[in-house]
Amino acid sequence: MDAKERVARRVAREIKPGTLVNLGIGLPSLVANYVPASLGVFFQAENGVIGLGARPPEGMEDRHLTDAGGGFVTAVPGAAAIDSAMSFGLIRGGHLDMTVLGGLQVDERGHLANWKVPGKMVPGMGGAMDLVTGAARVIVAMQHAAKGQSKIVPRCTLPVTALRRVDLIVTDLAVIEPSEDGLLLKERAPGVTIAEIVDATEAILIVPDSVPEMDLAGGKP
Amino acid sequence: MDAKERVARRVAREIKPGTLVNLGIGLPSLVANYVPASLGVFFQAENGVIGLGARPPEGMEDRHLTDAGGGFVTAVPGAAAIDSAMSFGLIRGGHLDMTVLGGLQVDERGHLANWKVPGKMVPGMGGAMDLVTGAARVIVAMQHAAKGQSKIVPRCTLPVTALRRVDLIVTDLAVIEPSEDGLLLKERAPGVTIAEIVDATEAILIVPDSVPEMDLAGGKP
Amino acid sequence: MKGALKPEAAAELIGEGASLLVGGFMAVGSPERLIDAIVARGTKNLTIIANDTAMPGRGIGKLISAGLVRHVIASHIGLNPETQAKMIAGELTCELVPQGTLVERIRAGGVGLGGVLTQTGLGTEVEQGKPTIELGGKRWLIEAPITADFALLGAWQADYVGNLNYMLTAQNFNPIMALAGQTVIAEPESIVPVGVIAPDAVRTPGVLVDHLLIRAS
Amino acid sequence: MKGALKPEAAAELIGEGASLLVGGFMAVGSPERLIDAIVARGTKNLTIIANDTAMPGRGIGKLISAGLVRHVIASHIGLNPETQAKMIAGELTCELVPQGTLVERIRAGGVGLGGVLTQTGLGTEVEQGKPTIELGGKRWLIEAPITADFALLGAWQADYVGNLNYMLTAQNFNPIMALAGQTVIAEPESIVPVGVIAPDAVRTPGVLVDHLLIRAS
Repeated sequence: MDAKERVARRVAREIKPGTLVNLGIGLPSLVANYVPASLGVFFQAENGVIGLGARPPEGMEDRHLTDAGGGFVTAVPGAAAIDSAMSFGLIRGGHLDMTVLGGLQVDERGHLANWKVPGKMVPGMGGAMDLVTGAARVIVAMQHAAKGQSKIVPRCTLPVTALRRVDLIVTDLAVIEPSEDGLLLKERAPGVTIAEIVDATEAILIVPDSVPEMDLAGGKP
Repeated sequence: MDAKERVARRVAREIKPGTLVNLGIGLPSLVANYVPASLGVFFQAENGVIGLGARPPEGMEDRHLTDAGGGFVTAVPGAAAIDSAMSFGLIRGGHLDMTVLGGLQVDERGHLANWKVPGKMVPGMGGAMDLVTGAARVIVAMQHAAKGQSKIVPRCTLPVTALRRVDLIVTDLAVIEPSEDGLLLKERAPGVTIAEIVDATEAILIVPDSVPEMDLAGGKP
Repeated sequence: MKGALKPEAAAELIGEGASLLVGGFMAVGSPERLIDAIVARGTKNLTIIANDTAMPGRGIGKLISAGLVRHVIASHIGLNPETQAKMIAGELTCELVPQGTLVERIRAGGVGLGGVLTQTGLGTEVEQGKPTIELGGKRWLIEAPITADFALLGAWQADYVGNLNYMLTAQNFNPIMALAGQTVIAEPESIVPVGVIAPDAVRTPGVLVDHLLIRAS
Repeated sequence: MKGALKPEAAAELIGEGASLLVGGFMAVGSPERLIDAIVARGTKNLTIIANDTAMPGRGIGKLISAGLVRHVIASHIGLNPETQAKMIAGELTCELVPQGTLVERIRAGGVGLGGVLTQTGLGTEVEQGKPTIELGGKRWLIEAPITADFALLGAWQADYVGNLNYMLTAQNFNPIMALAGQTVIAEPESIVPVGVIAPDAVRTPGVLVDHLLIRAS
């Protein structure tokens, strides 16, 4: 099981039956693979569909049905097509139960930076600021470090995406819960020690007596 | 031709081809009778239809299709059903080319009062304030006087509907155009003299040298 | 969507003093069976937010006649003489709101906006006591968002996951109110299998709907 | 609705320096033939307001590649490296707006509201230079309405009076932009007789549409 699969499987455990969930492009989009259909979850693509499905069969792609990354998708039975105002009305109005987003940095305040690297990458925030501000629950799914640098930092050096404290960080090494007191280490990846996590984390972690291993079974069926 | 028909026929002359028009309940709703179908006008009922048609054939009324007064209507070919947010978005956003409303008073500033008689009639403003504020053109269609009292007054004594100066007043006696300088007498009803109009009007009227008779042929075909 | 409820069970969810957004325009598009169940249960001190209070014997008019309503927020009450009589008698209070402002305030509440900036009502009684702001060289009235404990909707079709559509002018406030109720209960005229309402025909996504009323027997 | 225009005739309506709302999300739902006609005509100094600038060779990307765009208002330009390169080279300027704020600003412009009160962007670079207001115990960013000289829409069907509907995610910004263009030009995939699009299937009423693009030959 590679690092990304581990993260996706663990995030899938957070998804509750019958909820509305938005998955960011990249790593977060893999989460859908581990959510059983029996859960009755609807995935939203913010470009305008509730009930996003898997990739279409080869040769059956429709250019009127894509996800927020522009890739061909399908729609599940019971899907609804919506315009951008309704789509972000759902997000901003608190109707979206969960969003799973990638991250460049998360800091000890729980602030996420994921939209800009000044001077290097200025793609625009797309829907990220609305998602982090409005979703009932925000989960950051990312690699613990990039190019040897911890992505969990004392204070974001990159521009933040919102003032809102994210609810959970899931990485290939650990599950961390930002709280009023700081970053609480909740779980570790199988075979990874607390010391290894602390060592790989630039931010201060609050380490409780017991840190269980992640459950990687995927979404609860 | 009774007084109401005279007003309705004259207002119909104001309606331009291919426009979107909202007619208030009561006298204003009669205007539709004098607008030829060839004009391609769409009538809006603010409760949610663009393309309001005449009364349905007996026994074919549908309880899902009524006008803003709650009466059964039809929809013309090319009609669109819209929700209240879109309906008032069209009104407030300047997409409504004309509204024709009844009036209790209009004053020398061109301010309309048509929603409340304190202590007597407190029905609520419904869509009137939005219509007067937002429509591209506002025409007041009413009797010149009620119970012997002029409805065209120096200053509204009843609560006004909006700060916006209405564009035209059409009564059974006269056509009057509110302007920055005051109320300009534009036309008189057939057989009615200027003196009679001035006499029946509590407000000061600006009377030009020539005041032609109203054209009561109805909408231009 | 949690499933279909009998009208009595739906009415039981609604406690005394609850605030209810109720769809419909002069009772067209109002959830009549749900309203009947509330009347039967006699839930008092309700706040009703709706375009109007219909007329005696129809839609919201039945709640008014039964004396269950303490406060009304509406654009028009003129066609229900009982509402006016009870207001004059001090049995209920009434906030009158321009219709376009009302729907936009409900939308703002539903989509997480802080208020509505409109020119409707400026210089009239509607402005009294409200903040205004100068933006873009114009003055705007700031109107507050509206949400409620419940949204009670009348719909045309629902499918098994709660997707709704509406019929002609029975649509009116319903799809906007679906956004702004803490709990959303929809009374459709028919309930159809998933797929019968095509994605582009859905006007209210099922994710907004908590309960459907079971089919009329 | 004034009738159907050839793409060249539609492009001629658009003068140098015009502002264009362009529907589409990564070119899905964008009016491609209309864009091709603008590129062929070479109308310069355009301001483009859209969710994104697509990618080279598709949708708005073709306007960018042709060097016709002076200013972009968008939520995302990351998948079009030419937009970023031209921005760095100083050939165009770019205002980045959160996607939900962008669509709501366009809606506000289209429906006559004075601005948008949102929490999105508070405490970020997006807040800089903008007014905020305290309402209901929370702080809100005041974002300005957006309108433009033209709205260029991609639609699925149009009928002879200009009523439009859309297909799945090709809908996106199109119905909102239809409200906010001084002149609205729609490029439907097919044009059908009046009545083929039922009243409840209309997403953009024809009264908002000034011109249709004639059918593709």
